[in-house]
Amino acid sequence: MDLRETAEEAEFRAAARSWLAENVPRGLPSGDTREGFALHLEWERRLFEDRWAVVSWPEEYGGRAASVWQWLAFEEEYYRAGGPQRVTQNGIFLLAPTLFAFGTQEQQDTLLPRMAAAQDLWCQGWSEPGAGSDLASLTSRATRDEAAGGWRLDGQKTWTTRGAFCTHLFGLFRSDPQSQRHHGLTYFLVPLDAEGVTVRGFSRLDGDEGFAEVFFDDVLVPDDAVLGGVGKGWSVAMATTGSERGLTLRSPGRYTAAADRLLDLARAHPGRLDGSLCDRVVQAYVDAEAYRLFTLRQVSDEQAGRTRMGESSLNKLFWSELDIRLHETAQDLLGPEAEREGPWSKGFQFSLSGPIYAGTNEVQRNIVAERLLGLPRK
Amino acid sequence: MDLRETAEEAEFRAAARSWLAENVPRGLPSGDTREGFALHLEWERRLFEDRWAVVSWPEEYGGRAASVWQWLAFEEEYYRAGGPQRVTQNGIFLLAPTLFAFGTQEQQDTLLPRMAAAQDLWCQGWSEPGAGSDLASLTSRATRDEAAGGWRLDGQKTWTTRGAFCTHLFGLFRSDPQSQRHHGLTYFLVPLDAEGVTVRGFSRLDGDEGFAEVFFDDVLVPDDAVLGGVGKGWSVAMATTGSERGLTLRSPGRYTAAADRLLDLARAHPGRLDGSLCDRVVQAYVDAEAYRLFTLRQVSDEQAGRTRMGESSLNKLFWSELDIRLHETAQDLLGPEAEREGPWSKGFQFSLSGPIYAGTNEVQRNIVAERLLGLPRK
Amino acid sequence: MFFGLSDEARELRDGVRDVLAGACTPATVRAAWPGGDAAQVDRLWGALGELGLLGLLVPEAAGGLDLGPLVAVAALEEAGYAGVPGPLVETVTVVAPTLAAHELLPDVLAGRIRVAVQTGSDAVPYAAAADAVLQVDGGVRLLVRDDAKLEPVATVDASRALATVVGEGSPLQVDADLLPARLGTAAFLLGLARRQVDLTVAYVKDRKQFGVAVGTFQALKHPLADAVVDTEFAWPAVLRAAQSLADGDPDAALHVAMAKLLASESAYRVSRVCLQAHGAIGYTTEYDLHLFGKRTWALAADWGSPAQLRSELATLLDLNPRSAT
Amino acid sequence: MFFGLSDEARELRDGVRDVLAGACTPATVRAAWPGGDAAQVDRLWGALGELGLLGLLVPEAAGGLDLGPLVAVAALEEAGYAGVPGPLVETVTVVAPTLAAHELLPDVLAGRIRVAVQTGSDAVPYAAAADAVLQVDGGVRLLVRDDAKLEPVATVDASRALATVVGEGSPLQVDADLLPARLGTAAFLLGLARRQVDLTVAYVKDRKQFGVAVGTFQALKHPLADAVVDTEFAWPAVLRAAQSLADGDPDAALHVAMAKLLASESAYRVSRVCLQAHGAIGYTTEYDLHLFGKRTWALAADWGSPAQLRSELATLLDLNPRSAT
Repeated sequence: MDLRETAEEAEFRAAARSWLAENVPRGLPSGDTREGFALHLEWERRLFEDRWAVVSWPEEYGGRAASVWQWLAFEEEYYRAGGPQRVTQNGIFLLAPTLFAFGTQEQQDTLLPRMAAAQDLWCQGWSEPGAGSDLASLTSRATRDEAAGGWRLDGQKTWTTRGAFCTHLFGLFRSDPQSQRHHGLTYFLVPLDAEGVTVRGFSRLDGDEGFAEVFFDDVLVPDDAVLGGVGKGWSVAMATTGSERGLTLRSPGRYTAAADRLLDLARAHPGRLDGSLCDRVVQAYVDAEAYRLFTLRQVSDEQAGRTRMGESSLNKLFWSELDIRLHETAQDLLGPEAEREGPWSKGFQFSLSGPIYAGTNEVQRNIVAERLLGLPRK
Repeated sequence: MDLRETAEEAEFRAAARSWLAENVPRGLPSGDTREGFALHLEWERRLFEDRWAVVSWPEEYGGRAASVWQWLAFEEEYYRAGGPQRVTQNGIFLLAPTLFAFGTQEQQDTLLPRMAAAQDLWCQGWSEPGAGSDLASLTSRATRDEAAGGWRLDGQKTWTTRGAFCTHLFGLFRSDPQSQRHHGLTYFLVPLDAEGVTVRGFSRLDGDEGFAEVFFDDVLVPDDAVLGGVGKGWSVAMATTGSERGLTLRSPGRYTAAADRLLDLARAHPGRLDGSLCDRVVQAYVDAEAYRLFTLRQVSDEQAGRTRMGESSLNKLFWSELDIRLHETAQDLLGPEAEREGPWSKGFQFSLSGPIYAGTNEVQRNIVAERLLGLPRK
Repeated sequence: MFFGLSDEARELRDGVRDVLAGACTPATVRAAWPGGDAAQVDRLWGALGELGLLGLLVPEAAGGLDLGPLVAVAALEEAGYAGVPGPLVETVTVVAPTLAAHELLPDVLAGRIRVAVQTGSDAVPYAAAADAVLQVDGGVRLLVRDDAKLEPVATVDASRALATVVGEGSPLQVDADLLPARLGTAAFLLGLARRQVDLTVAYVKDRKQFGVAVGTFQALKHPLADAVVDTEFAWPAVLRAAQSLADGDPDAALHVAMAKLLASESAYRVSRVCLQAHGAIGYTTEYDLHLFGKRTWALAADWGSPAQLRSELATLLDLNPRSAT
Repeated sequence: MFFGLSDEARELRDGVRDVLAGACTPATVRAAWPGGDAAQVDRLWGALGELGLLGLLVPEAAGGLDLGPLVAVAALEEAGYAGVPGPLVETVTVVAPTLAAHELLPDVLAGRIRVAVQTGSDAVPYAAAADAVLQVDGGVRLLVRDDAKLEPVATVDASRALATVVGEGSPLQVDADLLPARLGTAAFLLGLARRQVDLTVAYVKDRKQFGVAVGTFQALKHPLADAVVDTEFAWPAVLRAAQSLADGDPDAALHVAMAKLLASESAYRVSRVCLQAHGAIGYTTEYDLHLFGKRTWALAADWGSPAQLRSELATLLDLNPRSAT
């Protein structure tokens, strides 16, 4: 065990901290409104300009080739400095790992720099009206058009986060009309300005236009819109869902920063810390630390080649429930004031989506029981 | 709404209270050990002598023809006075309602007075090694013996509470060898001293010999050992399981008395009421009251002819979980002392069986979801 | 001994249910949100007035129905089920009884004007859309809109029409009892909870994943069973507290606090279960669930938050952790 | 940066695992219960001594292995998995280090004598079956059995051999650090939890009801998944606290308190889930589950109950509800 940062790591952290202290914007509106999104883009581009947008990527794509420890340190500093949730996260944290693993050199060279620079803005196209938890039942289809030298996409995606503000979508389409379940699917990269695409934004629980439905009507995309091979979509996508559930999307810095804010809130209202509220504040701090330590263990084990199928489901279960408990505690501390719009009530509402998105927690519990404990499926 | 007791009800309660104050034994050992059971029998017979053993039964069987309100009042006074759990409960509270509903006049006249007097001591024979939550899968069988004019019983029952100390068993046997699931079962009343019966007691979690396995090897019982008709066993038994889950077995007086003892414990240790413990003590009191009020509502609705299938599952879920929460709170108040043997640790261990016996809470939740909410079975 | 609603009370309750099913649809609830059709809310309040609902606790001599707290909680539970927008609980339990001798009473009972209630905090629910504010803090004062400085405050449930109120109304020579408001809120919460369960049951029977209705999965069945337990065990406590108010029971404050605690916590848990059982659809504002869930969160904390109630109950039950060393 | 056990520590841990699988079966745990074969427990302790386990935190010069807190928690987690009876955590973390210069040390390290630890309360776990009691309360004293008045106290887990101890031992001129005992108990608890999960998984795969293995039901699968989450997220906190002890980190007390809180609560929840998943069989003493469950309940409250730890953490985190008005 060695919890000390190397000189290089410490230097990296110090550089991040000082840059963030000077540059993190204050009081940005939600990035899930049209006006807010534009302001967030300015911030994302500011990050890119100074090479803080994608620290773990190679330098040629705008990164710093940071180690995972450095990335964790950056995330910790980012949230500690009050940095806002990244509106580019679905591209950078979910698509990019898949592109690095499955993309052609040309796809990588073309797409990654524009993604890092927040020029191309990617949204996710997994769910369909009839395929949510049961993702393998999706029916949006891709039909080969030999004449046009590409594929024609038809169907509908939904729950596409920030879809109304993005420029591109990645998602699964059924390329083999005879196929069932997770066979015969292909992973496509689609510009949302292509002919035949219609995007309709709609509101999340907190009132922001955070969701979109995306309709595909005979949308022609070229062959190089395919990521990872025709018919290979499921296994390519699973690499991404692992990132989504696990560490990549939800680094511990987010929760340790939130726990610190909760401690400050509690200290500011000592008269309300009677009864169980004090215990719950303590628990939020302990849980955030437990998540941080778990991820350090996890990264170390991964680096030592020790990985387990299904482990990212443990992350998902823990961070989603910790996030709710933490925000419920804040709301209960605020008492009748909790109903006012503000960072805590916004965070509370957002936390409630945690057990739903990125694979419902019910599905994650099945995965843990079946893969980590070996319980029978049926 | 009329929460006032009638003069008659108040008089009954006062009589019960004053008799109990004089007669309830102090410091009885557990009734689930052989020595303790004998002492409990003395107490049960003392109750019978003064006609407090079965207050709701007709006078000719040793009761007082008490109304359900009077019975609730008696139970409340019984537990408030510190009366011990009734070792005769499986006969009086589970078999007797079934006998009243399905028994012949002769069965009633023969069995009920001896049951009330704690002469015949009845235990329950539902579960089998392969049939617990899935009660309908039981395989113990009853074979008609025309020559002997009766039935021959073979098989094994288990988890028979206090079986090692009882004299009689009621239970289900498969009387139609071709039958499946809940068809072809018959409800039998069996003396445990019959030839071919072997009883082996074994220990519960708390170390008391509270359970027994009962083996049947060609046990001959006469025709009048059948309760409610050959092949009718399932529907007859369901009447009893409703009693077991619901109000009859677990009257609210038991929990309101326990909550009062918890309040006393908490008041005796004010220095430990920091953090969430005070809240949890309050919650135990509130929950016990909620259960009491629910049962008052339930009895009133039943008397008005408003009943719902599956409602007794609500009782079971609530009292079993309330009992655990209440005892966990007591244990946490006691801190390191909680591991000592005593009424609270005994009660805590017993409470843990609540979500298991009388139909696991998992089964109860299925029933509530399917019968009260109409959710599909499969 | 009889615990429950009389047949007459049940009939009245069923009548309220029938009227609200038509007069207060989800569209009506949405009309109370910013940008909504305010006239639709006015029509609803007119209908509530016609029904006599607003005068349930007002003496007949003053134009009310005087049907007592039991009928009031039964009716308010139905109002919660419908998600009636505006200060209904406050009007039934505080405003109308307190203004029983006031010249504004006929307008209040008819639903022509709406009066918010301020009990100490500057921020007053429903004040942004109210014609007057009844100030109950020590004495009782009535502040009409023209004399008040109102500043709307954005809230999660935007139909709450929260506003900070600055101004002091004219004193009234009456007392106001706030316990009935706390209890009425408990009843309203249980109606909201029942509505969410109903929406959810309908959804999970219909929604298919993995080739079957999602309502067949124990992962949804069991939390929904717990939601039933939650509401079923809170409701008798509300009834009991109503009877205690009717009887002037010296333990009425204890009974009301228990009822509100059970209702707040039950309804909150139910809102969580129902949101989760819906999956993503429940997380949109296009679907109706959020109308009832957000009201639940607000009311669970209003008129006594769980933390506040537990602290009061600890005192009433003679548990005083702070006095210890 | 590297978080976790070194390869060497893993090998040592695996060695402990292998030895305990043979030396400490459920029969051995039962042998520590009243009426059991005490010689079997003595043999186990001899094996622990031979393995070097008892001297993990004792300097090599004094005959120990001096492998540090990380190896110690890894080994104690395995000991928890096996349910080792007797004052093992106390011996490894307090007794042996404190007696490093004492004449009794060789007997302690060899497992020939067992020493209980008294920290204030009259009632001392394992004292009824111990050869001596180390009294740590202000100063440090060693009370040998012949000088002590012992009165056994019946406990839920009868292998705890609780006894009230009256008598004052001879003072020792050493300090004793109790934090490692708290942390060792946390590690032991997580081993107990892992054992209960393993027993339960085996059972629910095998046990059939309604025509299928009960482990196919979400009603069992999902709580068991939560049990995995519980243990997996507590263990890194134990490792971290061990490293803090090794480093003399000024926040070591905070880290140990967090680790013990997480372990106590996780292990307790796991014990509940596992008991429930077993149904009636888990509720008998013939089946082994209770051996591990009862130890869990006792240790969850020992060396800092959750209530005590939360209160300490609140102070360490500068949350002082009592100082408020």
